[in-house]
Amino acid sequence: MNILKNIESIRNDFPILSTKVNGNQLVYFDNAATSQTPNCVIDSISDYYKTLNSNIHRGVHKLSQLATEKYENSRKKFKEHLNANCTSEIIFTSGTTHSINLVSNGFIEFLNEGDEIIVSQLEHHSNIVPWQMLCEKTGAVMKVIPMNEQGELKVSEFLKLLNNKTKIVFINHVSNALGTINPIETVIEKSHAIGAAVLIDGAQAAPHFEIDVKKLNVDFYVFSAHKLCGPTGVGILYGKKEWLEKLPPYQGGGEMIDEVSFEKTTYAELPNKFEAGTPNIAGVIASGIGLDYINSIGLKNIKEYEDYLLDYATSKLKEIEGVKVYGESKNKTSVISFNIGEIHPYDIGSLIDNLGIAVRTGQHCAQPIMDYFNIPGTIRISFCFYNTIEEIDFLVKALKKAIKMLS
Amino acid sequence: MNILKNIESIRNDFPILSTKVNGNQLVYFDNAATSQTPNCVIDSISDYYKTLNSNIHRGVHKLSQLATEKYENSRKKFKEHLNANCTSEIIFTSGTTHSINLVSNGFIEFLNEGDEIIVSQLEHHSNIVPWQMLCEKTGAVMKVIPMNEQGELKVSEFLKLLNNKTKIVFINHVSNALGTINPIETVIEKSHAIGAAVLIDGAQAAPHFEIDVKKLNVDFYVFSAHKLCGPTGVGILYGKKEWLEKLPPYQGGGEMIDEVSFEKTTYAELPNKFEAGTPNIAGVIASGIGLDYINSIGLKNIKEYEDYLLDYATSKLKEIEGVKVYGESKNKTSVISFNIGEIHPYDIGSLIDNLGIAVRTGQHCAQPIMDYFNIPGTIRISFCFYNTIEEIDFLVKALKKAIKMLS
Amino acid sequence: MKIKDIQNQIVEEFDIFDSWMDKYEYLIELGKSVPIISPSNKKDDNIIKGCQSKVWLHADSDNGFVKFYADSDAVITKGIISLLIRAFSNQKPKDIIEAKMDFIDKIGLRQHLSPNRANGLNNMIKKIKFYAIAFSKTD
Amino acid sequence: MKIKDIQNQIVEEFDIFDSWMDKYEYLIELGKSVPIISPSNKKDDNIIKGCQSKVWLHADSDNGFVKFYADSDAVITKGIISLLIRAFSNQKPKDIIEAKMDFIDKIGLRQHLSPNRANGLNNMIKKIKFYAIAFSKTD
Ligand SMILES: Cc1ncc(COP(=O)(O)O)c(C=O)c1O
Ligand SMILES: Cc1ncc(COP(=O)(O)O)c(C=O)c1O
Repeated sequence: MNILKNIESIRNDFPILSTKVNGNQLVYFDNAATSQTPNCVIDSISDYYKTLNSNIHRGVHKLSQLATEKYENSRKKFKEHLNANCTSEIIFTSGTTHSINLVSNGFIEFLNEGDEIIVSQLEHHSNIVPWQMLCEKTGAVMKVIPMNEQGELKVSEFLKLLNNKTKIVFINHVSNALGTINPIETVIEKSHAIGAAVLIDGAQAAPHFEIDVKKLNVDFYVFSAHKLCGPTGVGILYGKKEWLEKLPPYQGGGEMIDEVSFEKTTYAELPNKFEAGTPNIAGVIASGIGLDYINSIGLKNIKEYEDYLLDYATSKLKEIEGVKVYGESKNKTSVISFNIGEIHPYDIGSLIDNLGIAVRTGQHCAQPIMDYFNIPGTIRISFCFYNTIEEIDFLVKALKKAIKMLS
Repeated sequence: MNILKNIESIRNDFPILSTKVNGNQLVYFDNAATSQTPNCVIDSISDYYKTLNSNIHRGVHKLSQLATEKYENSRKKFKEHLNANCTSEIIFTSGTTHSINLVSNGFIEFLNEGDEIIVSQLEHHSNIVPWQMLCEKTGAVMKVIPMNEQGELKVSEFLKLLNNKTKIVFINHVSNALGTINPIETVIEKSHAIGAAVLIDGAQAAPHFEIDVKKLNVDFYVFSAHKLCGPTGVGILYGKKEWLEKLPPYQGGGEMIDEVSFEKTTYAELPNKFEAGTPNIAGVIASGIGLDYINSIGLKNIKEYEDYLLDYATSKLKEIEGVKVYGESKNKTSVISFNIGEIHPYDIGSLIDNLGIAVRTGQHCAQPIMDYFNIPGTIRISFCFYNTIEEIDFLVKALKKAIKMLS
Repeated sequence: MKIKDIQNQIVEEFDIFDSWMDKYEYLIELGKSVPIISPSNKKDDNIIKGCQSKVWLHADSDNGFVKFYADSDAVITKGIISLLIRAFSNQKPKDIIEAKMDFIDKIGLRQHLSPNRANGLNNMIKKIKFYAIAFSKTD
Repeated sequence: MKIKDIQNQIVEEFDIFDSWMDKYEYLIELGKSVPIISPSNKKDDNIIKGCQSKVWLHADSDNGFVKFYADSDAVITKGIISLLIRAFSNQKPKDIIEAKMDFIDKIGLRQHLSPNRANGLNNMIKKIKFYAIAFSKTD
């Protein structure tokens, strides 16, 4: 689908985009935090509760059967989208954060004191803190791949960190704070060469381009539905079957067991082993609808259009005096982090918010990056395929107004 | 609100209740698995995505502010409903199962080899398996309170199990398989007397009567929104502040931290410490609306009406030849588990399903209870306040038809 | 008869009934003629997972033909397994392995079968194919 | 002047403006007159948590009256803290402790303040009250 030609009709699919703030049309540039939700996804949630709400997997009755089918059908959609080998490799969680914790918790069993794990300086807190907790529990040591001024990982430093004590490497595919696309192909290949597993945090990648887990040969790939036109409360964990089979269960409860007695409990097969309790059934089904929606537009088209917005916005912002953009890799997507002179990002954010522009200011859950640049935070704008050139022009005007008020 | 007088209008609030199955009106008797969802809850989810979808806590922009306010307002509602001391004592999780795992995982730090924990024979797997995993990790020993033929806990046996090695006792308030209301007041008092903590699994209690955590003086109380007219994917964990402060965080990620560096991370205050990552924002807000709905009917009225259904159904079922009811405590609520002669529950379930009656058959995630009675499972019917006497009469007719076909 | 022909025959038989009740009554009736598994083979190893009711399935080979024996504690399940046995017993391993399995859908019963059951059904079919594969190797 | 009167005065001043832009401009202007915290007191202990921008707040006691000093790296935050200081500085601990705090709402600014900020605002008010409580004990 040609996005530019169809932008009106695409925008009409998202009811929230017609919101007014202080008389201005809402401009939503906080897509890296969460994407907006198209009517088809909203409707699928209503339909679920109006026609088939029921607990899944456990019932002999029809509602339960229909709900189970739809739920499992959503798994199939993600399996196909990611090109996984089988549906057992797709685990539904409550979000990227949950997905990462599921894996990091499982690695307690595989790590000994002195083992090493590797993270990058570009990570979201969700891909740092669970591993710090893991290190505390196991005595493993965390090594950090540093970045350069452009906000790119220093691959040569990464290669130096790798050694036969390295057990797992976890980096994001795209940095949420800077938009850098990391060279995960190299990271995966080199890590595998010394026998380390790799987890890729794809929270900021999955909404913007195609992911082929088979081609990547990645061990774990995680992301959130709410950044992918889906609802809140759903995460996806892709794991290679061999890994998911080795990994101990994370939560105990209904559905994840085979037999329970007080003497001995045996666990269910994949994927149930990792889906204890009643899942977010409506949410998982709606996530599949969100994925369908994105695929109906096409990730190739999305990437192309968003790159166009990114280039345009970057050049327009740089025309404003005092603007400094953080993260200037040639390989980036959909995110611009910047500051203006000595003005605090919070001041800018507050003022342009009153003009109806939703941006994020602060550390973006990536404090190590802010520490690197020695700044309190940035203003971050992040795009989705429903954003427009006109919105960027309006942002530029609003920024100029804010700068005037603040100086 | 007088339910009997308003039953028509109450039923109209639940769109799914007008579903037809094979030409018959759906009769939904699987409420213990999940309750149906009123229009106000469904609408609140749509409204959320249409007017304020945004990531919470982190933004300076208006959508984020509004979403955060509504989210935190939901916390206030549950705080008031449960009569907790402060909103920090209410943690949102993804379900009862998640709530229990959060607590059991935290207890790893408090248990030493040889310490004892006490469970009852009446538990749902979700309140057994996480603690078995805990025992494996810590070397603690699990003791089981046995039950009698009526499906009641033997309190005298419980008192014998309690000793100064006991660290935590976890039982459900109401058994999902039998409907027994357990004497949790006694359990809490006696456990506290020897210094043990108590977790009550209220998944089957919260939908049916009022809970006052202050009066109960309980340490942890957990339940799921989806059984309380709310959406899937939301759980509530009440914890006494002292306990939640002592308990280590469960998941690492965004929002649950104060400061993050690779050297040292400090955790956020309650309740954020336990809510890592983007929560199920729409779900949490809708759960508050579901709670409002229930309170607009009134749990006193609900209890009274459901007791009336329970008594009527029990006596009607017992008139059918061969019916054996499991769980005959005087103190029970909303659930009837039974079998008919030697007929397999699955056969009955399949046949009456074709007549539009949704019941659950099997072990109800409570295998130890089935083992006690030495049966493969039961047929379970469970009520909500929208069920009617006419539905029970239809069930009785359907059962007679099924029995005829099967013999 | 060939597997395919038996399956068509079954589909035709069920076509006569137009209410689910009649279909179930017939299914229950058919369950009564399952070649019952011998007590010594009614062991845990032969239980099929994923069914709410217990299903035991055993097979042996008779002159290059596979013979199936089964039992279940639920009569509807017994009816379903009897259909499978009717279609696949006394057939050659190769034919079983290659057979299509969609006649259950055509009978219009799968829509009345829960996902638990459907899961169990898939596992029954899997087990039947496994037996056939095993015998195809020994023969 | 009494705290209540100062608060009313502030509310009246802001009432003159009817656009958010004018209000913010005035707020930014007011920020410039905050009694600046001395460098030695601009330490981590005096940082108020929960704000996106850094806010330092210090107080001392002068003949039974509490005096506040502050700073922030964001000018809007500085404007807000300047309002608080104007209302609560040079007052007796008891009066501060008992004072109502709703004038910020009345100015119509809270609706323009994010929950982070609102959180920060609550924490600023809390800290002001804590100082007052501390001095009420020593005096
Ligand atoms: C007593 C009891 N505990 C725990 C659970 C688990 O709840 P959930 O599946 O919502 O996590 C249930 C519901 O099935 C239950 O009935
Ligand atoms: C790169 C990255 N990782 C992890 C997360 C956490 O995702 P969630 O909050 O949905 O768990 C985010 C989103 O904020 C992110 O951008």
